[in-house]
Amino acid sequence: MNGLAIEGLSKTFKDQIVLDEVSFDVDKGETLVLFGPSGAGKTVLLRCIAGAVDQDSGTIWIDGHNVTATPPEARGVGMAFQNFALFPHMNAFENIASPLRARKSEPTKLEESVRAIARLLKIDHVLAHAPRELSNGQKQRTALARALAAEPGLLLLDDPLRNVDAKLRFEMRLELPRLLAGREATVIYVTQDYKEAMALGNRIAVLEEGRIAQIGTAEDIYLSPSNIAIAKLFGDPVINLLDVVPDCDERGAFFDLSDQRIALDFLPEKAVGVPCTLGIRPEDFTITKADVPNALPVNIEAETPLNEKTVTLAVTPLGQELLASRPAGTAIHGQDSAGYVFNSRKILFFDSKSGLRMDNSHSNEKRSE
Amino acid sequence: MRHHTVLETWLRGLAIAVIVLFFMFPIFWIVLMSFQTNETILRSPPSMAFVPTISNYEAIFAGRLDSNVASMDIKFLGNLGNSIILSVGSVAVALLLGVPAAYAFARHKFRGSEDIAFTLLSFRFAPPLLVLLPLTTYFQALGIADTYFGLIWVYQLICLPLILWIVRGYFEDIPADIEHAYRTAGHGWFATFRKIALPLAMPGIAAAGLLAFIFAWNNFIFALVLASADKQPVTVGALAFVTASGIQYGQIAAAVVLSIAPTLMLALYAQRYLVEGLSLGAVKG
Amino acid sequence: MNWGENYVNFLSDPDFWNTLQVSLVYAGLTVVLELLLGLGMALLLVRRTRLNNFISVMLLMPLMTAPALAALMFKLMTNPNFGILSYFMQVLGFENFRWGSDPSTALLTVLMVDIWVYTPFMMILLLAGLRSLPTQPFEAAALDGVPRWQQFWRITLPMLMPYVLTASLFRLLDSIQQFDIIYALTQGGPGDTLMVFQVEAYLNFFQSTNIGRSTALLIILWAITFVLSNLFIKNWLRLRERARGEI
Amino acid sequence: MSNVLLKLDSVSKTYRPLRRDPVHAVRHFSLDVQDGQIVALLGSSGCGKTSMLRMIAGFETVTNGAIELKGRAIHTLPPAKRNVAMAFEGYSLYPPLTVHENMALALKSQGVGRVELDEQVNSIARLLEIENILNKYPSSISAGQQQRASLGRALIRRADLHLLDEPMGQLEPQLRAVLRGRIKHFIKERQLTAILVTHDQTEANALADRIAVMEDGNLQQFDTPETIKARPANLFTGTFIGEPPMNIFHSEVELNDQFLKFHLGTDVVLRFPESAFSADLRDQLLNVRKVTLGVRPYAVRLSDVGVSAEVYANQWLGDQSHVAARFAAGSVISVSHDRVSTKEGETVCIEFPVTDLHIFDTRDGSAISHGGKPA
Repeated sequence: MNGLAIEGLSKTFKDQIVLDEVSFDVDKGETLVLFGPSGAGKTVLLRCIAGAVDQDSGTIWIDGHNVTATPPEARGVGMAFQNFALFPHMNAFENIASPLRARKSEPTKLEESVRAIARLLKIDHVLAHAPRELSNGQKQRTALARALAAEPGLLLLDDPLRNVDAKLRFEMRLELPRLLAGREATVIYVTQDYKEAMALGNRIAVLEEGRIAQIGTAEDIYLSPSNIAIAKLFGDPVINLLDVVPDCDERGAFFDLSDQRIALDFLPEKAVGVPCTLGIRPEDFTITKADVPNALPVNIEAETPLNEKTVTLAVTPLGQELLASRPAGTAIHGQDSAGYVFNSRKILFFDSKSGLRMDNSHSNEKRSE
Repeated sequence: MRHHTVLETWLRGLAIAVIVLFFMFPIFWIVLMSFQTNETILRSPPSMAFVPTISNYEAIFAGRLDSNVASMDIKFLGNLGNSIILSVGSVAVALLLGVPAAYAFARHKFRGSEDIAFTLLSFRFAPPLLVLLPLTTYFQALGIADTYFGLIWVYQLICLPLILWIVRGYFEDIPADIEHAYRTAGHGWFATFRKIALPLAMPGIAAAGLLAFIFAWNNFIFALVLASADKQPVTVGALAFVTASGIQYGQIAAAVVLSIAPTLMLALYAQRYLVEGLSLGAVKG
Repeated sequence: MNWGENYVNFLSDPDFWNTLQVSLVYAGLTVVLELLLGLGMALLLVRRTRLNNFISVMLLMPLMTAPALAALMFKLMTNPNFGILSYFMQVLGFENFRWGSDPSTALLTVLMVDIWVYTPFMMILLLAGLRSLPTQPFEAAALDGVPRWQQFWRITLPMLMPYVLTASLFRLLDSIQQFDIIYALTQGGPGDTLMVFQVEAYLNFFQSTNIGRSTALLIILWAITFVLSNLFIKNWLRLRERARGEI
Repeated sequence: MSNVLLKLDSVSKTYRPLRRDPVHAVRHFSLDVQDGQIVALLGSSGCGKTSMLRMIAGFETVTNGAIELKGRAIHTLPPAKRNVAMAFEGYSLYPPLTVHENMALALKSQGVGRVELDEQVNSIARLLEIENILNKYPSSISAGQQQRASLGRALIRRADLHLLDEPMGQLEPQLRAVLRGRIKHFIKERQLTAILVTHDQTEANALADRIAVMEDGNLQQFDTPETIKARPANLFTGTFIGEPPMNIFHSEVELNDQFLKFHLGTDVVLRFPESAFSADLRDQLLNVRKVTLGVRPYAVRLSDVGVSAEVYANQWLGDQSHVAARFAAGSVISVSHDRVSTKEGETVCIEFPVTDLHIFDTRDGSAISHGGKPA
C-alpha cells in the first residue's frame, strides 16, 4: 500500500499553470523530497495534499484512502510550515498540543505526549514560552513537534529548515532522518537546498514549472540528470557546460576546442556530429600542467578557497569560464597557464537543442584501433 | 540623526502652537462656558475670571430649567439615554453580522467578492437622505417607525460597512498558514474561526467597534429624519434644546459638553485602536 | 406627471444651479484646504516624540465631536452678543462681522467648522502614511546628498500619494454630501448661500413637501458621488497596484 | 607603503532603551582600513557589524571613540557630508523612481551632465546584469534585481568609502558566484575602498582582502582570509569560520610514556607522540592542562586506527560525504571527498591527525597551537 499517491494533479492560479498533471507514488515510510527552484509549484503541491489549497483536477490517496474531497482536518496529516505558522496567542505547549486536543486526547496522556516529543526535540525547557519569545531554532522545533505530535501517517514538511541559521540547519540535516525513521511516517519534504534534498530523501522529485521533471534517488539525479536544468540545480559550484560538436574519426572520438583536439574515450552514438553540451562537474576536473596530452588548455584566473574545497576559475582560449574544485589544502602545479584533464566517462552529454541528456545505455564506445 | 537650524526649530514650534490653539480652543471655551452663569457669559470684553458654577449641570440633571421668566421641563437626559441605546445596540448588531461576513470576504475569495466588498463600501458614499426618505414610508408600513429597533436597523448603514471593511483588513493580515496549520492539526473550520481568527483579529474588532460606536453616536441626519422627540439622540436633542431654552447659554454649553464628552473620553482612552481603525478603514482594502 | 419632468425643470431652475455650484465649491474648498493643512500638520508631527504623539492624540478630539454639535459650538462662539470669535473680530476692527448670518461670510464660517472637524482626519491618515513609509530610502537619500526639497517632491510625496488620494476621496464624498454642519449652523441660509444638495433636498421634502424635486436632487447628487468615487477608486487601485509591484 | 584611509578608533555603541538594561552593540572597536582595501565585517546577526556600519554612514551616533576618514574626523558630521556611499541590505531604493533614476539621482544632484550620467548608469547596469530593468520601478522587480540596483546606486558614486551591507544575500547562487568576481574586479580597478558587512563566510572569503570577525560587539580577529582559517586566534573564530563547523572536544592534557595524552571525558584518550610538539608548547599545554581541541571535519579521517564510534548519519552530497558519528566524548563529523559506504549503526574508527589539531585554552578560548605549532 502506498503512503501517498497522487494522480493527475493540476492547479491554475490566475491563468498561470502552477501544477501540471502531477502524478507520483510514495511508499509507506518513505521520505520523498520535493525539490525545485522557487515558483516550481512545490509548496502548492504540498498544500493540495494537506487540503489547504483545492486542486482543479486530480486525485489524492493517503494510505489507500481517496482524500480528494476530505477536509484538511480529516486527512490525518501533520504539517510543518516554512514560516513556522505557530499560533501566536498560544504558548509552545499549547501549540504542540493542538493536534492532540483536536483528537480529544485524555489530559494526562496529552501532557505526557507533548513533553515526550518536546524532550526529543530539546525544547522541553521552553514549553511555557510564547512563540515570540522563542529563537528561530526553537520555533522551528516547536513547529516540527506540533506536526509530529499526533503521530500522523503522513508528514508534510515545507522547507522547515529554511529560516534557521546555517549551523542549526546543518545539525538538523544530520538528525532529522533518525528522528523521522523512528516514527514510521511517510514524509514529503519540500526544500530548495540540493544538499538537503540529497541528504534527506529516499527519493527526490524534481519539479520544474509545475511538472515533475525527474524522480529518483540522489544518485540517479546527481549522476544521470535528465536535462541541463536539473544538472545545474545539483552541485556547488554549478556544473560546467561546454558547447562542442564531438566527432569520430579513425583515431577515435574527439572534439575540437580552439585548434586543439581533445580525445574522448567515450561518446554516445547519438552525439556524433551533433551540437552537444558537455556537462562536467567541477570536482571531475583535475588541474595539470599545460603540456599534458589531452588536457583542456586554460588560463587560471582566480583561486577561491571555500571551506572544504578550493575552487579554481579558468578560461579556455575561446573565453569559456570553467570551474574546477579540489579538496582544500592540496596544491596545484603550474602557474597561470595550465590544463584541465577529465575522465570522459564522467561527462554528461546533453543535446544542445533540447537540453535533454543523451542516453548512455545504448552508447557505442569508440576506440582507436 | 536630524540636523535643523535654530530658525527652523522656532518656526516649527510656532506652527504647532497655532495649530493646537485653533483645534483645542473651541472645546476649551465651551467647557469654560458651561461653568458660567448667563451674566458672566454676556460680559464684554469676555474674561476668564469668574466663579465657576455647576448650576447648569444641576439644571440638566434635575430636568428643570428655571429662568427669570418661567420654568420648563427638559428631557435632555432622555436624549443621552437614547444615544447610548442606539449606539451600543447598533455596534452590537453590526459586530454580530459584520465580523463573520468580514471573515468570509477575507478568506473565501470567489468571483466578484471584491466587487461585493466595494459595493458595501459604496453604501458609505451614497447620500444618506436618498436612503432615508423612502425609508420613512416603509418604516411606517412595517410598524417599526420611531422604534429603537428600526433606528438600529438604519444605523447599520454606517456601522456595518465600517466594521466589514476594517475587520476584513485584519483577517487578511493573519497569515493563512496559521489557519492552515490549525486545520491540518485536526480542527474544523468553525473551531479555526473561533480559536485562531477571532482572537488574532481582536485588536481590529475592537478598533472597528469603537469607531462604529463613535460614528453612531455622532450621527445626526438619521435620527433627525426618522426619530420622534422621545427617541432622539443628543445630536438632534441638543439642537432642539437650543431652540427650547432660548437664551440659557450656560445650559446649552453644558448640554453640548455632556453630549461630546462620551466620544471624547472614549477617543482619549483608546486612541491607539482608534487611529489604527481610522487608517485601516480608509487606506487598506 | 412625467417622471423626467423634475430633471428637465432643473435646466431652467436657477435654484438648482445655485445648489450645484454651492455644493461643488464647498466640497472643493474643504478638500483642498484640509488636505494642505492636514499634510502640513502631519509633516510637523511626523517624528515620534512624546510631545508630538500627545498633540496628535489631542487633535483627535475635534474629529470625535459630532459635526452637528461642533456647529452648535461655533454658533455659540460666533454669537453677536457674547461669541468669542465675534469679539475677536471686533478687536481686529471688523465692527459688524456677523459670521454665519451674513451671506458674504456664511461660507467662510461653515468652512471653518468643517476644517475644524475634519482636518484631523486628513492629518491622521497622512501621518499614518508618513510614518509607514520605509525609513531606509531616506537614509540613502541623506547619504547620497539629495537636497531636502528634492527628497520631498521626488520621494516623499509620490510615496504618500495613495494616502493622499484615499484621504481626499473620503473627504470629497463626505463633503459634497455635507448636511450636519450646514443644517445645524444656518439651515442653508442666509438666503440660499449655503443651499447644498442634501439641505435643499431635506427642506424640499419636509418643509415644501415637494417630494419629487427632493428625490431628483438626491439622485443627481448620487450620480455625482458615483462618478467621483469611481474616478478616484480607479486611480487608487492603479496606485496601489504600482505600490504592490503589479505594473 | 599604503595609507590608512579609514581609522576606527576605539568606537563603542551603547543603546539605552527605556526601562531596560543598556545594550552594548559595539565595544571599543579599533581597525585601520588601508586605501584600496576591501575589508569584510563578518559575524552572525546581532554581533554589532550593522551598528558599526551605520555609525560609519552616520545613521547612528557614536557613543564613544572616533571615526576618521581621509584624516578628518567624520563621526560628528551628518551623513551627507561624509562622502560615503552605501548599498543597503534592505535595498532602500527610492520607490517612486525607476532603477535608472535611482542610480542617477545622486550624480544628478551633483550636477553631472545627462550624457555622462547615462553612460555611467549603463556601464554599471551591464556589470550587474540589470540593463533590461532600468526603466522599471523597484516594486515591480525581483528581490535579487532590487539588490543589484541598490548595489549599482552605491558603486556608481565616486565616494571616499563604499559600504556594502549584505550586498548579495538575495541573489541566485549562480549569479552570486559570477558577480562576486566582477564586483571585486570593479572595486580593484577603480581603486575604491570598501567595507563589506556579511554573515556569509564564503562571500567574505571571496571578496575581502582582510576579514574582521565580530562577536558580541567585540573584534575577535582581523586578518587575511587564509590566516583566519589556518590560525584562528580563539575558539570563537575557530568554530565560526568553516562549514561544517569545527569539531570541538574538551580535554585534559597529560604527558606519559613519551605520548601527549588528551583525556576526553573518562573513557576516551587521544595520544600523540611527544615529538609532534615542541618542548615549549608541551610545557605550556601541561601547564594549562584543561584545553579544548578543535578538528575541522575534513581533517577527521575514518580509518582502522583511532577512536571507535558509531555512525548515525552518512549523507552523500555528490562531491562529498558527511559522516556523523557518536562516541563516548560526544559526536564528531567527518567530511570526505570520496563517497563513503559506511552505513548507519556501523562502528568505525576515527583518527584526528595532529597536523590539523587546533588547541585552545579552555578558560578563555585563546588559541595555544595550530597543527602542533604555537599560535
